[in-house]
Amino acid sequence: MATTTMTMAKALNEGLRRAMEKDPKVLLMGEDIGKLGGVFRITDGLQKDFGQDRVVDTPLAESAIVGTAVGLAIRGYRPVCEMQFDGFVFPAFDQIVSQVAKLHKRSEGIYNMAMVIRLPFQGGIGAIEHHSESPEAYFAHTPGLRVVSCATPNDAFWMIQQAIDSDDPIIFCEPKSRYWEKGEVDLDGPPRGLCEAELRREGSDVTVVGYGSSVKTILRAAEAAEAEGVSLEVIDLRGISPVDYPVVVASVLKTGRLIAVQEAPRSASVSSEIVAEVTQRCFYSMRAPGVRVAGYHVPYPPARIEEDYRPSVDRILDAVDQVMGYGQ
Amino acid sequence: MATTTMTMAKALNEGLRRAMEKDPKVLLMGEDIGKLGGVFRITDGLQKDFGQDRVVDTPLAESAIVGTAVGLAIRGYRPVCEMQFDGFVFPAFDQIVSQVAKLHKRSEGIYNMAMVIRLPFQGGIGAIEHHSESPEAYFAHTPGLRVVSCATPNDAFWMIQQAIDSDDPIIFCEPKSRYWEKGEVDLDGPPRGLCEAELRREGSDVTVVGYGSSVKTILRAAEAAEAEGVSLEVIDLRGISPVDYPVVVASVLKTGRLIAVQEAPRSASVSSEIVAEVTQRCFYSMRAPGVRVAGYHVPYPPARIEEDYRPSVDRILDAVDQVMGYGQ
Amino acid sequence: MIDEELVQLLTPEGERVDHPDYASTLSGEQILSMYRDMVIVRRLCTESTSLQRQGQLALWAPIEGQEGAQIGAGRALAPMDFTFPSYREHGIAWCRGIPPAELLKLFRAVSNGGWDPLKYRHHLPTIVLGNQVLNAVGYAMGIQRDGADEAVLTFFGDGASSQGDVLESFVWASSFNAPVVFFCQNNQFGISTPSSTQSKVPLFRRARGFGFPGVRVDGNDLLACYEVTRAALDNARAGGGPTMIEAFTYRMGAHTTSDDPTRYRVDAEVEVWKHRDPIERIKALLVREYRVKPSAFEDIAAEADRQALQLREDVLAMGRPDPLSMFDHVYADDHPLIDEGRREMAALGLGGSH
Amino acid sequence: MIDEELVQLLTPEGERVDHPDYASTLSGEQILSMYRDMVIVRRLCTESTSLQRQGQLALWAPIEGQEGAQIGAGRALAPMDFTFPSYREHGIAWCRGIPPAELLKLFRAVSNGGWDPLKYRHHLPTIVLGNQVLNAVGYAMGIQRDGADEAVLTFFGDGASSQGDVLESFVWASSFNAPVVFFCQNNQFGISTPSSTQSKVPLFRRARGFGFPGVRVDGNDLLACYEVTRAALDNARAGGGPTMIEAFTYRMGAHTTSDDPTRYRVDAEVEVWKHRDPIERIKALLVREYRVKPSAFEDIAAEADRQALQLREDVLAMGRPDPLSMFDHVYADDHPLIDEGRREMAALGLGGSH
Ligand SMILES: Cc1ncc(C[n+]2csc(CCOP(=O)(O)OP(=O)(O)O)c2C)c(N)n1
Ligand SMILES: Cc1ncc(C[n+]2csc(CCOP(=O)(O)OP(=O)(O)O)c2C)c(N)n1
Ligand SMILES: [Mg+2]
Ligand SMILES: [Mg+2]
Repeated sequence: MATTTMTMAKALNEGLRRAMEKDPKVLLMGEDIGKLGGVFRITDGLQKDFGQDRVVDTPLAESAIVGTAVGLAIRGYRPVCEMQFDGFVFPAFDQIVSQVAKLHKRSEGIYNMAMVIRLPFQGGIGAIEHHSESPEAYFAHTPGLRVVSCATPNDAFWMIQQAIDSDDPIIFCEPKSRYWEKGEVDLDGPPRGLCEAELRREGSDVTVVGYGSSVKTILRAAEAAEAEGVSLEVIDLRGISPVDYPVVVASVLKTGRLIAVQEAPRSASVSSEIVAEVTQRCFYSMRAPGVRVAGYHVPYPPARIEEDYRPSVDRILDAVDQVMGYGQ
Repeated sequence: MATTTMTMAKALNEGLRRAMEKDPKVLLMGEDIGKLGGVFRITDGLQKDFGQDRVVDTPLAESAIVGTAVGLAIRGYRPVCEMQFDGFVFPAFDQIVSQVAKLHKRSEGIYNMAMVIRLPFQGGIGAIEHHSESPEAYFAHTPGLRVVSCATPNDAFWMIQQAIDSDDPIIFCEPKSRYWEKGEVDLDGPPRGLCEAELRREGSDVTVVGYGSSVKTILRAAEAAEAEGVSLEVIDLRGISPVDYPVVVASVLKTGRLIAVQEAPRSASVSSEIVAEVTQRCFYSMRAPGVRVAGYHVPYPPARIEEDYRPSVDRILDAVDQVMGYGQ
Repeated sequence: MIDEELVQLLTPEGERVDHPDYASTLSGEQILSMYRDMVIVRRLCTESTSLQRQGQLALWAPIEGQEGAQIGAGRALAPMDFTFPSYREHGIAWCRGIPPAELLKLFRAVSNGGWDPLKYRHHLPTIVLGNQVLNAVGYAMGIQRDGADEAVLTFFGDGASSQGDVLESFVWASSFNAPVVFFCQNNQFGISTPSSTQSKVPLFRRARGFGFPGVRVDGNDLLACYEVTRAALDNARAGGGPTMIEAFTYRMGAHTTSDDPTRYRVDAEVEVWKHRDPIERIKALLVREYRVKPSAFEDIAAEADRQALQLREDVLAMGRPDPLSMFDHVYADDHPLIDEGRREMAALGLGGSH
Repeated sequence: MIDEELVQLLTPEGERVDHPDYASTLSGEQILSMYRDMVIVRRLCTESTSLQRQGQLALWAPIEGQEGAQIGAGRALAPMDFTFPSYREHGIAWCRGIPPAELLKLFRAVSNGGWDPLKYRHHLPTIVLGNQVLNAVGYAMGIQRDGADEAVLTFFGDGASSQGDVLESFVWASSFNAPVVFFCQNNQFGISTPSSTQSKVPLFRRARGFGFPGVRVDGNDLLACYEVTRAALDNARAGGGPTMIEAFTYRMGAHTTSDDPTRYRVDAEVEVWKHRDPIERIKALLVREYRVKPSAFEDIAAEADRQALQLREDVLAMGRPDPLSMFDHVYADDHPLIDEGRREMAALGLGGSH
């Protein structure tokens, strides 16, 4: 088994490279992804190796990036669009919701909208406004799309390739605060299925689910909880839409308690969905109502206080106390 | 008490007229709202009476309608933007999420984004694609916005005035399939608070909540259920974000059962939110998990089969059976 | 209608005029065949309107008055070119060989699409104004990458010309020198909104500011529309980049069958435009220059009636889709919410055999 | 740099040139005062860069090279005019009287805004490219409705010029004849992307296709920027409608402190532009034509240093905001989720007195 250590940024870069080598129809589009290699350097060196026609530095407009990607997909290409930051996906929202999500259906299966929209998401990098958003719920609410997120370099490497391989359009959420963290990457695979959840830590008292950058925070919370004698089972969802409910449900049936963590605001969100659905499936097994640890109902705050907005180990532990002490 | 019978369309028209008479800063903007009176005639006659500067026929671009409304709001106007149909709000999504929802905060309270975005929403009128969407969850997930919906002519008349009066930006969802249904309008008021839920029918077995066109469907289901000996308590939410939880929770504490109805797809939606939150607040009182009756996870289907997509009396009754029979 | 900037090869009276940049290359036979197309699509249009009035269609968007623009442009296409329509390009669909009944699936509300877009090389209707124009440019970028000898022709209206998506398309097309032709039918209205609200200057001038040529053509002049489009497509295929064509025409009918144009325009204006009817002027040319006999016109009219009858039959035969079909093709791969929805609906006894 | 279309009143060497449409109206005193502005904003910019390097700012977006465009445009404003910046208009903020420290609140990441936009008549920074341009047009429509003798000046870059919002703004401004001036600083890059990717032809030409004038001005020529902007604002206030100004300039520094321009441009190019420095050429003019003494320049430099010092002090004094403040001003009226969030956070012991 060939494993190697690399950052998530590098793993994405390698994954993109592999996908491009494998399939000449794969092409990358976005702002500053060529010479600059993207503001996060995820596409570093790829234009040099694959040329300007396959690593396309576009003019500056997200609706056009996605809108032209749709046309390329119709033509049989597999475009991978980079949104420079989460907060800049909204100009493309119309194309995503009205075309990307609906054209496979509208064409009665004739068109494959085989397309990936890469979204560096979540906060924690001390950036200014619009650079730390978590817009995944908007996409999870939209039929026709799949939404996934990687939490480790290994997943980044494999999931980006699987997303490109998929004939469905994928919103690929990359936890930008983890780009520079290193991890083992198994270059041989085979990888886990693209939307399958993964148990990151076994436990018996509380199931805690999350995705993206939250996974590491949850694992830290699990360590702290263990010290206090509470055993958390930690699930990295990987698939945000659809959620891999069999895995989550099996865990909650065991633990009887659920905490869903996300950075996005709580209202009408992915964590709302998970709590509602899991409660329905595990009603009699639940010893406490599912709790959501989420961003507050405010615009993402200035970075100096972002750590008070983001789900922290403390807030997760508070939620653990809440579900463990429920009804007492 | 001066009451009179009128359609919801007329009630909205009268409400807009009153708001414009009361405050010269109120102005209407949209496509075809002048001479034509809007494709639903909601603004019929208003341009004739208030002039082209206050009832503005705009060029055709939703981002610009909302984007210029932001500027007008900064200048102290109170713009009321008409989106011609729900499916055409997405080009304006960026302005709504990035500016409308955030400028009061960004300006630390200096700017009031006193603005209403009118959205004829939900299906049921036999229209072609993009004319029957229910995008309320996208807005309910967005801090900085309020989302409301009227279900009766009386609410239409008052809520549109209250929305215009509000210093917060309001997404005003109008159930277009109910535009031509008549109801009593109390012209004197005082009206109920803009975001307050209203008990439309008292019951003891199951709480069913909904908004917009679903309210009438739920009331029909309640009649049918009564015939079968099940008593539904029907709550018209009116406020979609924030939800008036005290009213909903009080009801569920009484009935022990919750059904949330919406036309929008279920995943990461308003009904997910309601089920998650109410479960948390009423956990020990709930005899069955909350159930969501919603649109399926598919693009809104061709109109010939739309009634099989929309929550119907049958589907609500099925959900009633489900919660009533739970655990048996 | 003297307008120096307007390309015209045939006057409203059916008399030929010269133009320094464009000459008519069409034979009498070709013109007759295009006349036939125009007559048929108009006849299909009136049939569709009456089908709608009879409750057989949910909606109809008529094209009366725009047949010259559409058949002119549509016949200028090479077979391998790809077209991206909005929702009113019934004449283009006809030229692409799409069976009229397939076009009506959308309007009968039994499908959100209706035909095989790859087979006919005609994209599906796009209702969200302007979206398709970006999609078209993307497709053209694919052509470039394939090194194919093809071009894209995409359509939008004077109203849609204000949408950011259309304007971004101009940026993209110019930046990538994409083989795309933007065909704007300025029928002078976006529902009730006059085109003067969208632009104070002729729309075709926009193109130049984005770095590619714009041409204004008499949209009721079949010959001019044909030549201008053909030249632009040839140029695109030859690597010359995009062109914008503004076909200056007039929507004779209502916006759709839901519309009431008396609220926003006067009959007198419509009357004026009746004298510029694209079909009549070609007929005048055919009679005068090519001595086409009345019987030939009668034959065409009779064929148009037959087509209309066929359309009616086909439409009436279209059943209600199986409700379960709403779950098909939402995703290419398996999806749990789709399976669940199918199960739920089947449990309600809705889908399947009825 | 001979370009017929480029308005220039002063060569890079500081020599006056005539222009048929624009004459310099500025006195020596005014020019000196604007020179002072340029020197100060540059000094504040280098101070901000070093504050960022020292970890005191989260980010900084330098303006070196663009002082001529910004002080020229900024000083052309009448007090009641309103400005809508993007995120790099530090020179405009200076002209509007905004205390430099307030400008840096955004970059210190203690606020998403930073100043009272109604007091200074300068809108808050807009990060989502192009959004502010539509907002500006809307504000201008408000001016029209108020019958006020005011105009709006709004800013965007060559990169942002490709955004649908900017292009729709052109449609709107023309359609409503709004009193707005579009000031595009073409600093030749959108991060790494050369402006040639955004447009093959000079950007100012776009305006004409939308029905209003576009002017290209030497953005490193303070005098020209001032006159062109003043004329456009006067015209807007007089009911003449919108103008687009393309200030052709160059971003001497990095896009932001996070950027590495060596990846996408060569030093030689930067060197060329150093010779066109907007500050140096005004200095040359002041020396030659107005005999301004070295001591005057020294005084200005000293004042700039004092300002920089003050800025540094002010920035260092900026504490971490109370986390609870994130709940303020999200809504104008009460909101249960806000109350709940406040309670939750307070329970965590986070907000309040620290
Ligand atoms: C984004 C969007 N906004 C609004 C509409 C509603 N609408 C449908 S057609 C139309 C007018 C379009 O006018 P134009 O582009 O001139 O095309 P025409 O109907 O004249 O062919 C409008 C406003 C829409 N379909 N899409
Ligand atoms: C909608 C949007 N997309 C992407 C970005 C990321 N971004 C920030 S600045 C920038 C380049 C802008 O270039 P230009 O408009 O020329 O302004 P300049 O930085 O040169 O002043 C980009 C791509 C953004 N802020 N907003
Ligand atoms: Mg039109
Ligand atoms: Mg720039």
